Amino acid sequence: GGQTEQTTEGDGLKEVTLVLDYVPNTNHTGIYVAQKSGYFEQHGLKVNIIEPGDNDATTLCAVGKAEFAVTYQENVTYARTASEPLPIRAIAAIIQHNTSGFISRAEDNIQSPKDFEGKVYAGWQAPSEEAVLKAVMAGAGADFSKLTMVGATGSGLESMGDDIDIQWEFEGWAVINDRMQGYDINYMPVKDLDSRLDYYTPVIITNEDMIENDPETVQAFMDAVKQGYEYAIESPEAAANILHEVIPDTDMDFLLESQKFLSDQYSLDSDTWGLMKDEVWDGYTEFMYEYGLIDHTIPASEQYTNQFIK
Amino acid sequence: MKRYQQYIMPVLCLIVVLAVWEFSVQFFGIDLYVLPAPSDIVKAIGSEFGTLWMHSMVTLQEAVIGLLIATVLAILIAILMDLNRTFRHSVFPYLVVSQTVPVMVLGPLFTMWLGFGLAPKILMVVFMCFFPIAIAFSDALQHVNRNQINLLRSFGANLLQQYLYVKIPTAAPALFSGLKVSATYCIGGAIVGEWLSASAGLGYYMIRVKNGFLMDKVFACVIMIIIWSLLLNFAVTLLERILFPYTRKRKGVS
Amino acid sequence: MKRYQQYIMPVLCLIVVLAVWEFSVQFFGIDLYVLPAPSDIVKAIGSEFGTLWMHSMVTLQEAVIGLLIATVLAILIAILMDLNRTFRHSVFPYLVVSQTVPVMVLGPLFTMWLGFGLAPKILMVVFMCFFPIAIAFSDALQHVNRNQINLLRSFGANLLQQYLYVKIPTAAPALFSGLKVSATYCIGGAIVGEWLSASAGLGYYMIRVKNGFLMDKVFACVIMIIIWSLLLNFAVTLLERILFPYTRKRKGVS
Amino acid sequence: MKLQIKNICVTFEQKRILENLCMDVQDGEFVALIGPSGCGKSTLLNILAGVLTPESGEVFVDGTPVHGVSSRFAYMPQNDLLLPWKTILDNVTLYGRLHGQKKQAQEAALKEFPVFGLQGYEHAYPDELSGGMRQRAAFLRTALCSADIMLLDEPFGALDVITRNEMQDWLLRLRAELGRTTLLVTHDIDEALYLADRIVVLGGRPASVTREIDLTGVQKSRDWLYEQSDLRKEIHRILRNEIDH
Amino acid sequence: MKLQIKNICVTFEQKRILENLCMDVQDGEFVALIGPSGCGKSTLLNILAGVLTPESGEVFVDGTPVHGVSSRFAYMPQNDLLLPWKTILDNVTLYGRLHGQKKQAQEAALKEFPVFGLQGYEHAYPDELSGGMRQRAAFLRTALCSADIMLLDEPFGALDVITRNEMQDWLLRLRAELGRTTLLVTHDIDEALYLADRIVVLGGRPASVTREIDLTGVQKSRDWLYEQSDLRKEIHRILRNEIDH
Ligand SMILES: Nc1ncnc2c1ncn2[C@@H]1O[C@H](COP(=O)(O)OP(=O)(O)OP(=O)(O)O)[C@@H](O)[C@H]1O
Ligand SMILES: Nc1ncnc2c1ncn2[C@@H]1O[C@H](COP(=O)(O)OP(=O)(O)OP(=O)(O)O)[C@@H](O)[C@H]1O
Ligand SMILES: [Mg+2]
Ligand SMILES: [Mg+2]
Repeated sequence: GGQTEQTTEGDGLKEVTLVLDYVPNTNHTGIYVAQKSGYFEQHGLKVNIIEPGDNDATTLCAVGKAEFAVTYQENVTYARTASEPLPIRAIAAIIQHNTSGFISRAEDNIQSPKDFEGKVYAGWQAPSEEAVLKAVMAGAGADFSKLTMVGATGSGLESMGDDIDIQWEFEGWAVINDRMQGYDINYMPVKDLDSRLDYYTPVIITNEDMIENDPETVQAFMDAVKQGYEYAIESPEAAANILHEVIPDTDMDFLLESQKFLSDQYSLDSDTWGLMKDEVWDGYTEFMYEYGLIDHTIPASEQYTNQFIK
Repeated sequence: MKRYQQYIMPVLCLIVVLAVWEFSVQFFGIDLYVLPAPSDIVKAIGSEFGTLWMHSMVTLQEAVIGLLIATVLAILIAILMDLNRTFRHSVFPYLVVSQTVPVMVLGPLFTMWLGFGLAPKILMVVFMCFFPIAIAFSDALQHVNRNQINLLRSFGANLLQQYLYVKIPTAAPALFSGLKVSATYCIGGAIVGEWLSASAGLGYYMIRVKNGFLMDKVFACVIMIIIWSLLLNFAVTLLERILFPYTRKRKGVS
Repeated sequence: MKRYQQYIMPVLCLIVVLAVWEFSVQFFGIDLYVLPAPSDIVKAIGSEFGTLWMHSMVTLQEAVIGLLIATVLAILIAILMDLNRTFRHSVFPYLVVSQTVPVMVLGPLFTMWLGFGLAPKILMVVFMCFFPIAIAFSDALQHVNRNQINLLRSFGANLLQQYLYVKIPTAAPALFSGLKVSATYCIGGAIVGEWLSASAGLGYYMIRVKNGFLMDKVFACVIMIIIWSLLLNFAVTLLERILFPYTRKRKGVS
Repeated sequence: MKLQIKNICVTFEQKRILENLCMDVQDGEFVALIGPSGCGKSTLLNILAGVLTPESGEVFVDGTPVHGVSSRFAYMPQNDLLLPWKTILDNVTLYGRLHGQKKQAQEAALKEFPVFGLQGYEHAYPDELSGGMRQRAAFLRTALCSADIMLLDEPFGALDVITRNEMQDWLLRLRAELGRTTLLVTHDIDEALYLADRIVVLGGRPASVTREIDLTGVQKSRDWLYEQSDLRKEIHRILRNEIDH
Repeated sequence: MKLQIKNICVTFEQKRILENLCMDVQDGEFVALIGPSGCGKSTLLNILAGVLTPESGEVFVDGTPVHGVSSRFAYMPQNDLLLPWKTILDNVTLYGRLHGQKKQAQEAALKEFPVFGLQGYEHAYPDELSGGMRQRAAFLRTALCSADIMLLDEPFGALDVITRNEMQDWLLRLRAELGRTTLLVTHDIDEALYLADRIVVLGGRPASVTREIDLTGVQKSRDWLYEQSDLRKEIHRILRNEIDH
């Protein structure tokens, strides 16, 4: 896929497009801070943020319809190991750790994957999801075949109704929302169940063409985004306010709670925001290969680069 | 008196349904996240009207442009199919086939080809609205009275005149019923387009509020979609009455 | 000779389109994740046929059951609307309104009410297929020749006989064209249902392969969907010819 | 069956069509109804057949009032109105089939097919017949009703002269055989003269009975008909006056 | 215009309808065509009007062969075929409108409306008229064509006697005024006698011309017509023989 024609506007700003993975949420705070606080403009960029962009964001980035996209580590691995690999690279991890996990009603007393037996799990029905469940249940000595998997109809405990027992959610979003609604829930982070599952989610990607032919733009973009996230880490309240301008329909109190949680998580255990490690990529790639999700492994260097994190 | 009855019944029905709904939500304490009460929805429409209106305009623009393009295309293709059997045989099967392709597969392709602007949404509307119009119109053109055409031919009417005097008036009611179906679907088409990628529009807004667990606003969106769809349908009906007064007169008689 | 021409053209067109498509993909080196070449799709169908067949059976079951329920319901409601003006006025506006409600909003509600089995998918099919049949049939019932009904009444025909001898035969072609539209849509309805929640079926399989960037398999799914939709459409046409031989005879003449 | 029509009034869209129309038909009598186009002849037959309700006035059969559809009348509408999706045989046996006597109706019908010139068309569809053949089939359908009073709205209007004459002869015979009371609307003065015991002329706006010509007791034959130049002239004059009136 | 029809053959679905039909019509002549129902009269007129192509045979106007639609013929089909979505005025001026002379056509038409008994119905739709009125409107539409040869397929079939007589009188006058060559298909022997210079009887299966009756030079009038019992009888006989044949 070739690069889209770059329109350079009269004010000298370079126009680029970013496709989100999902509707704007606290995972994206730094990006919106950069947008609203003028960091992008300071770095000579005009960024069009496109949402909600399904997981086709990866393809759109690969073919050059968008210069940047937000997606998941797993998606990058799929894309890089496809029979015709997509020419993309991860260039930043938004959060250092996997902040997702399994939620269930407290009264069901589901404490470990062992208790998943005989329960109903609702998800988005990706093969990787099944693999993760298999792995964590096997790790706890449970029989995966005793779990019923169905498609989720929404997110959070409310959408689970009486039929569903377990769902996989982001701690910083649905879990906080549920708790604020006064639901009594059990939360079980996946990263505690298998160290390989502490992968990056979400990540920012760009295409190889940009890296080779226009690294200045990528650098400028990443500098602005990093600045945005650093701001969010330092002042969660102000950052949440900026995000609230973007999604005014979302309850401010909830947003604040969510932001406070994530601001602590963005660069936890890392020198600087965005940096990625080979072991995380290799670990999850290994995991995917082991469970037959991909038919060969590739080295981490084929999947990400830290070169734009300065 | 009769007119009065014609309007009183649907309204009565609506009131009963809404009352039962409201009562159930209140009585069984159904959560907002599961099903909002009608009163919640009305409140949401009231408080968010400005936002809803703004997004409506975006969606409406996509829908109307798409509908217009679809109509023009459908009329052209139907007439071409009527003029040329070979063309008909070559094109018709693929019209039918095109309708069986799931939108989910096409949407991303449209975005890939046309980017993130209005174009892919309009294309989606065209794709969804084209078929009912083309089928209804070309079908009606096939069933034009041969004798009437013969009469016109014997009067020396050229092809254009045969269309203007007989074929189009004969097929107009069918064209308009196809158009009414499409007018009902076109907002839906724009919404689907907006789900794929957008930065404004009712579909965009709906996903946002849905992810914010705001079901009252989701239903407020649905109400807006319904209202706009009905208004478009009504506009088509009005257009038909203006362009083809005969149909109205006839209906008035029977 | 004429028959021959009728089939040769669409096939020729198809061959040309496929050839251009294959050539473009090869020549411009379009990546698999953007658009697979026809040859890739054929290969995928070959290698995955067992899987596709298995998932097809699930989807087909949902679609056919849904279509049957929708047809029976639509016929009943259309006849009730024909019998009773008040009922018509109370129900008709809501039939139209129901079509404007985006499926995305309904899907989760269906699942919430009906669980994860076949039921919500069938309900989705019913919801999508009901309208074209009901509208076409009830519309045709409204336009039955009053004189023919008068003749039957003067012969002492009761209501049932008026339907059997005049109203249903008059409205049958419209019923079947509605049914053909629905037969084309019903697989799509089942697919949408499966996107919401499923553990088998073409819709379910399609999402999976799409997430793996396996566009050749996605298109293989699309081909299966098209084939099944056309087969269902064909089955309806066949049924019409068996039940209403008059229509065939007439078409043969003109 | 004696038929009495009393003070029938009909208005269509503020236009009075029939005004206080009164008329008696004796048991077994054959009455021909003549009148200018649009004067309301079909409307009157529709009222008798029960498919139209008059504004005021009543219809009596043998002294008892008749409302709505009644099995007393066998109605043949002006336009053939064969059901296009049924074969000719199914069309002509419609009455029998509606009353659960399909077999008998088919036998009776097949006997009449040659007389009506429909032989070989039993299983054809109406579309495949000429206009005249369709009209004959529609007449056969009416003739096969078991009703006492036949209402015929220009039954031979679309037939060619010869067939029409044949049909008239046939109807004359049938009349004698069945003795059914018949009300025939026609445009053809010869037809009225040849077939009717009495000719009723409708006229005026709104229409009512303006003249009756009694032909009871006349022994009808083609030769008698050829000699009735004077009667024909007279009826022409009546009708023509009607128009000037 | 002189019209020559040479060896026309037509077959419908393996059934030969017309066989080597030959016929000449002189310039300004008025020819009436009589024949049993279904013998192919409408088919012949369809061929002349150019909307049907014969299997073999040719049509000449003034010696030049005519193929397909030609402005030489003004055709009036058997069924009125008014366009239901146009007003009566728009329907009758169809020919003028098709040839870009709407204004003139409307003026010409409005002058004729009283003669045709259509006054007050200029802006009505065909649905709102009686069958007879529709037929008259269709005839007016044909009369307003500027073609040389008129092809009339039972133009008065649906009219009542008086109106039919009036129309026949009117047509006789119009004929004299315009001197247009006319081919009239009719079922009414009186009509043929009254209007035609020559009566052509079609017959046989497949049909061809079986008899011609020349009436040239006769000074036509109603009184003359009332006295033609013998001619009427003779034509009846010819037609009847035809059937037995
Ligand atoms: N349903 C209707 N609505 C309005 N007007 C009507 C309707 N039916 C008939 N008319 C009018 O009533 C009058 C009488 O119609 P009717 O058909 O009874 O005449 P008719 O004597 O049978 O004429 P014809 O000899 O041409 O058949 C006509 O002027 C006609 O326009
Ligand atoms: N399109 C057609 N296809 C098949 N058969 C036809 C077609 N048109 C006419 N016929 C047949 O051809 C024959 C002649 O038809 P035509 O309409 O010319 O008769 P006609 O002399 O005008 O009869 P009528 O006096 O009843 O109008 C009829 O037997 C008819 O069934
Ligand atoms: Mg009448
Ligand atoms: Mg004819």
